[in-house]
Amino acid sequence: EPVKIGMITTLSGGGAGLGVDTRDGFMLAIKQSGNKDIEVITEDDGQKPELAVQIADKMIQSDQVDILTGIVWSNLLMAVAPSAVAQGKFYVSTNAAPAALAGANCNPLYFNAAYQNDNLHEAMGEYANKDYKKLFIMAPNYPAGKDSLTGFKRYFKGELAAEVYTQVGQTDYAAEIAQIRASGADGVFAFLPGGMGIAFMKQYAQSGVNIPIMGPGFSFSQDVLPAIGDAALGVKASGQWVKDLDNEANKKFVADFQKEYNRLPSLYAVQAYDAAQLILSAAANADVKDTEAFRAELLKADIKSPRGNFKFNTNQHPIQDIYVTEVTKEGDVLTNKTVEKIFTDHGDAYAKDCKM
Amino acid sequence: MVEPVLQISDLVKSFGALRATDGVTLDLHPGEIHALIGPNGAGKSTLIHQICGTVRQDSGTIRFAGQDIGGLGVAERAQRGLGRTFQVSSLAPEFSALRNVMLAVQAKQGSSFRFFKPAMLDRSLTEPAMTVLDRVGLAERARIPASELSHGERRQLEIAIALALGSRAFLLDEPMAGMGPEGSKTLTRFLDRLRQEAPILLVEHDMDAVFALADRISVLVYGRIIATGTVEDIRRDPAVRSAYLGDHD
Amino acid sequence: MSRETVVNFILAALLLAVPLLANAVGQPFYITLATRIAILALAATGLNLALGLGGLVSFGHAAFFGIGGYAAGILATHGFSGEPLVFGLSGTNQMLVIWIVAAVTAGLAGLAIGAISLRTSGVYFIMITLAFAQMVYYFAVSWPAYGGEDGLSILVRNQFPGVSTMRPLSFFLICYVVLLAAIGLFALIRASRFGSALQAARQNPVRVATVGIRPFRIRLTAFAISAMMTALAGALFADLNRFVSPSMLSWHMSGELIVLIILGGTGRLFGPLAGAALYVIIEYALGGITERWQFFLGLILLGVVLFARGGLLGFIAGKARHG
Amino acid sequence: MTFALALEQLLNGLQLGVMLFLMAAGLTLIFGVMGLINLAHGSLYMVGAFACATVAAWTGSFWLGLFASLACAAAAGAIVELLVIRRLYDRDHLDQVLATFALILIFSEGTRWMFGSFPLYLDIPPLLQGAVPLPGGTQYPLYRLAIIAAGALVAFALYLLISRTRLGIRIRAGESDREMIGALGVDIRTLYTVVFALGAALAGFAGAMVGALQSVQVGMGEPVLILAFVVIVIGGIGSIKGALLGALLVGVVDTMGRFLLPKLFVLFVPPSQAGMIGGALASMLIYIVMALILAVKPRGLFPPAHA
Amino acid sequence: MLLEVNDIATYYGSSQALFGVDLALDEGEVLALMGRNGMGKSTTIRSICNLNPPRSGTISFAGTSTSRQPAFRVARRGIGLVPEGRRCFATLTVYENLIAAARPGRWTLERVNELFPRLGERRNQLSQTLSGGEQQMLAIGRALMTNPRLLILDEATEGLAPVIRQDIWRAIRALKSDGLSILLVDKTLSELLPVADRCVILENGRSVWSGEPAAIDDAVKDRYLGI
Ligand SMILES: Nc1ncnc2c1ncn2[C@@H]1O[C@H](COP(=O)(O)OP(=O)(O)OP(=O)(O)O)[C@@H](O)[C@H]1O
Ligand SMILES: Nc1ncnc2c1ncn2[C@@H]1O[C@H](COP(=O)(O)OP(=O)(O)OP(=O)(O)O)[C@@H](O)[C@H]1O
Ligand SMILES: [Mg+2]
Ligand SMILES: [Mg+2]
Repeated sequence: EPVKIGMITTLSGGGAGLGVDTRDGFMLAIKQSGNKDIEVITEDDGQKPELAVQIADKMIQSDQVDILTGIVWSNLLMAVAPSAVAQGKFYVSTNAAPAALAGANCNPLYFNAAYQNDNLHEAMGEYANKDYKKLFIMAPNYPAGKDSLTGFKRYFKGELAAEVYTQVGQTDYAAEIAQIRASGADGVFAFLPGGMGIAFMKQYAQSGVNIPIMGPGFSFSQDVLPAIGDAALGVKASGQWVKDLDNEANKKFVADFQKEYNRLPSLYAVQAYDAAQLILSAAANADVKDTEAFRAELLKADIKSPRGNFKFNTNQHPIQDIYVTEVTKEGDVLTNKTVEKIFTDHGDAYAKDCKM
Repeated sequence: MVEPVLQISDLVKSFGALRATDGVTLDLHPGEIHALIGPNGAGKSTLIHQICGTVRQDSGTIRFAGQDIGGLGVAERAQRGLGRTFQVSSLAPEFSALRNVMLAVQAKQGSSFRFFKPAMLDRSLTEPAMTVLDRVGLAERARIPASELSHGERRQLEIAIALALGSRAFLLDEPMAGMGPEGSKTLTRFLDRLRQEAPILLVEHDMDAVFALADRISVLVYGRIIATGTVEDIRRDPAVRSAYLGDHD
Repeated sequence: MSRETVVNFILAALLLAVPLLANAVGQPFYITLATRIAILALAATGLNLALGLGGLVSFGHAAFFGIGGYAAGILATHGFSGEPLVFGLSGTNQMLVIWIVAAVTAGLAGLAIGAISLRTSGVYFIMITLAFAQMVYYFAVSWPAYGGEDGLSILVRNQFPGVSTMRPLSFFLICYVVLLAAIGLFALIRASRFGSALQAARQNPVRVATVGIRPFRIRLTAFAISAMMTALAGALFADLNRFVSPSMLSWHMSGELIVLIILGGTGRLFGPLAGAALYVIIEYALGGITERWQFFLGLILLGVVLFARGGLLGFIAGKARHG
Repeated sequence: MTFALALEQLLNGLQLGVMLFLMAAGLTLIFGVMGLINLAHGSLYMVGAFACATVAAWTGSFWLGLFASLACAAAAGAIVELLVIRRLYDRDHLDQVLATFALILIFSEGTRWMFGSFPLYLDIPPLLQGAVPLPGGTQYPLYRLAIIAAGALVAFALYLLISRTRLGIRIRAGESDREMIGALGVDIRTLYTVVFALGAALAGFAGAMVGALQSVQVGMGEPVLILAFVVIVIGGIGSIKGALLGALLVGVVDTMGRFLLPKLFVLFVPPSQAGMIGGALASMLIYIVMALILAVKPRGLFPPAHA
Repeated sequence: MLLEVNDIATYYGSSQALFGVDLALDEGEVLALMGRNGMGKSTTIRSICNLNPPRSGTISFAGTSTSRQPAFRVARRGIGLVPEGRRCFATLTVYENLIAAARPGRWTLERVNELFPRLGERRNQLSQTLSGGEQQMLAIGRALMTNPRLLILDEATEGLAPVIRQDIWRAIRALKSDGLSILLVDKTLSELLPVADRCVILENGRSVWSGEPAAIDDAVKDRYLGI
């Protein structure tokens, strides 16, 4: 029985880079498997929730897909996933992981192959305990931003110099940088994904302020590093995957990805790659129409993840190791290298509320 | 003597250093045509603007039908019966002549907040409007959009609108402008009859029309009235001749 | 019958026929697509009242669309959870109640926003309406109680007496009837005395004032009615997607509504429907063919502006006529 | 809060204002003077930034990139004017909205087609790197000072062009009655192409200058577009002075709001909440200010003399 | 011939306004275009300036055809238009209005100010705040500043005080004796006929009569002009 997968991801607009990596990572796994019974339909959501819903409706009602995947953003995921699982379809998330779906509202058909939103922030909080006494923390003023700082504070024990919420999509950070300068903090934790992070880092580098910066991995992942340039050097970040992780699966993945697409993979690519691997492994042993059996196979997480150890928690979110990394240069190319492992087999704070 | 319909006293309006209206006192009696003439830029249109409320006076009073209207808005003054035409035609260009007039009719009836009955099928609107259009000689052009009317026809339409408002006084700013000789003649005859309905304050540069129509003439120069009188008085007034009439006879 | 009437009739019939057909052959997605068209057309019809008739180019109608959506989302959430809303009032899953709440809320918001915005005109009006919508947008984005940027899911579609709203066709029919009712109302208003005053106020406000009608009141009323219609569409949209989020409030949404109207034909009775149909179909068809669909969508829109004056209906049915 | 910090924030506000003006300058020209609503202004801004980033990457010189941004944006502007905008002058504003909206889509997707989906690298030229000390002991990025200078220069040049040259007079005449200025023998078509290209070049210039401080990516023009409209509307459309002052006002209000509002709310609620509420209010602030200003002065702060 | 109009037909959209207008004007001549309201005088003028290009028929100015030429080219060859309704550039000052389209020649700012001293006084005022008559002066001044070979005046004395009107007629006569060619539309026959060398009368978009002013007798007036 063939498996039909609908991939809804962002291929146009400002966030297209993430969608492209998601798609490419996912398709790499599918291609490598050589499995002819898997069919993937990909469509662009333009980063608009309404459009994502429309495409999801089409994929479910018209194309009759069995599994949906690929959404990058929490707000799009919230628009699509609850109603998809309500209609009996699997949703395997490749990135977005809002707290809302990890706790009481978890669902047997909803799997997250990436992480839970708070994870990387928690890791940075834990890491910061070592070297920092007083931190300036900031994030955009939207749920993911709030989750981020909440996650960070859950583990960080030191003092907060300030907790600042910036505007979503903000492009100028002079005011925040001035506050950092005046705050007396010995470190800065900033969650500023995509273009916001690029702008902040470039401006920070010019400001003459020398307080060290840290952040969650996706603020400094491979898709944005080239655009930030040398301003990113030395920044500490967290990630459940790093390019230089020492395991077979990872070496093969990085090499294959580079060969196939001629660029370095990012976090998003790995997450999507694993999502595809999970689906492939389940499809090999169960019929996707047999929901219970397929779910059981997915839960086994019988894959060789480039991340190393990977298993599912009770809320079907990953339990995995989390690392702290540093931005460095390999020749001309900026990339992250591992500094240390900060969490081993780390789950999330919401699993206890999930009753399945 | 009967009480004037419109009475303006000591009106003043300045634009920066320029005193466009400089203490004007003027009235309009029932049944009369009071012509207001004066050189270009003397402040005639500005005066009309103040009377109908599009320009607010600096000081002075405007009484209409026994009440002070100096503080009211444009629409309220119109509702009380001040009808005007513009020096440059001002119409709803996409609407037909008929619908332009119907708008005035509905305004007069005070019933613009009716949402359901189609206006074009409403005889209480179309009939009075057609009557008025007929009176100004535009009945045949009733269905033509205002934007496609010729200049002269638009002037006629403006008058039709003022008529349809059933105004208690008309303020006409150069109604003859752009009318051909024939049109001027027709309009002169028409205004002659109109004065029975409501008095007219007529701003006009067409002296043939003014002399033919006016019961009284006031001459405005640099914002001040320099003379008021009958046609004969004004024609002979040397100050008026030099400031305005030139060698016109 | 004029050519436009024929075209209108065909449009209305097609919009009904496609879902019926899709239902018969078991392709429910096309029903969803048609429902989407109907709802967007409804929202745009609301805006068309202000924009097409009154010349009030509101770049902030997403605010009303979103208010409608959030009214549905919030009431439904509370109705579902049983938690009381404000002042001990409870939520509800009844569409009819939700519609009323949505329309009244948006009407009040419309009055407030309109009262301030209508002091301005032209581009200033465009921008001040945008400003209000942006305020609502940022409020919603950073307001944690109802999901903020992540939005709010409606777990089960709200109910309508005697109809199973979960069936796509039934829900479509509800939207269809509401749309036709709104278009009917639009037609009535356009032809009415109020409509005359409104349209005249667009063409020449000074003239309207000098016949004794205050343009402000006329416009404010139109603006509020328009907000109510658009909010109704927002409530339906929330039910269609079973989801609301601040993106319903974003300026892109306002812009899209304007685009729908111009695309179909500004001020035309069926302009919004024609525009919504064209837009959604192009978006859907192109999106399935190429990742670069926005590029081609741009080209098509450009083609329409340049070569089909007066929008799609202007192109097919000729110049609009005013009595 | 120290005095130095407050001063620095004020300076930041002014600087943001000038930056906003730089982004709005081309729009003021096209919109205020030609009466054309150009939603694609942000796209031209993006074209400038991409051109600069690409050429800077090829040649290693930001300055060549800057020149390229002017040239490319002007060329793009001229082409757009000739092919599209030209047919829209005597149309309704709404047609212009739709057409330029379509142009946004075309430009954005076209750019992605050519450059891919990932942000490009564009850095500040070495000459302008780093920070300089300011009186009061703080430091200020040199590049931001350069932006202030560029903005002031553009404002001054535009002011001269519009109000003092015959070209400016003709452009404004065309705005008030296009047919008539043509009937008097002025080739207003070509003139408008030139003006549009000039406006586009200014947008491209801003894109390159500001792009070096931000992220050069598809879609970067959209927030700019909205902000630029806000700025010129607050200032009064068609007035260069208004646009500049409007931009400064927006810059200061926005910066001070982001800085002070959370501090204000700390007095009432816990810091984390204060950050959120203050942040939320700060993001609404410029719109609130704009609505207030327009409610009181419906034609902006400095409306050009015409009614 | 400076200007020759042959059998032109002109439309507004789909509605036809001119159905065959012929006229000709020699260098230095003054031609009066007459007719009742709505008969096509202004439309003829718009056609000559190529603002509404005729769909058929020919127009040649200074020896070359004007067809397919943009309006500004036609104007530059030497037509100065004072349009119906003045159409001053509302947002420009008087001075800016005058120099906006000025071309070098005998008419300069000084001469225009001499002709209309009021314009000099109002030099820096926005033209939209001028009185009606002042705007009319400005429109004439503006056309003269382009130093035309042919001046077209469409109801140029409309709305002017009698004294000023007399000034303008005096100016027109002066321009005529200067050798300027003029095409005139005006309703004041008593002034118009004495300056005109020839007259063309339009009716319902057709030229129906042409000849010397002296030949306009009461019958012609009654038949075509309604007087
Ligand atoms: N808004 C304004 N600002 C400055 N000056 C103005 C304004 N409105 C009118 N004026 C000036 O006031 C004077 C009177 O103008 P008004 O239009 O009332 O003249 P008028 O008597 O109607 O002249 P005409 O017979 O030529 O129409 C003119 O000199 C005009 O330039
Ligand atoms: N913009 C327009 N659209 C459609 N029809 C028009 C337009 N302008 C004028 N017409 C029509 O063309 C015909 C000729 O008009 P034109 O303005 O040339 O007359 P005219 O002789 O100048 O009249 P007047 O003495 O009133 O100025 C009229 O029937 C008029 O209705
Ligand atoms: Mg006047
Ligand atoms: Mg005419």
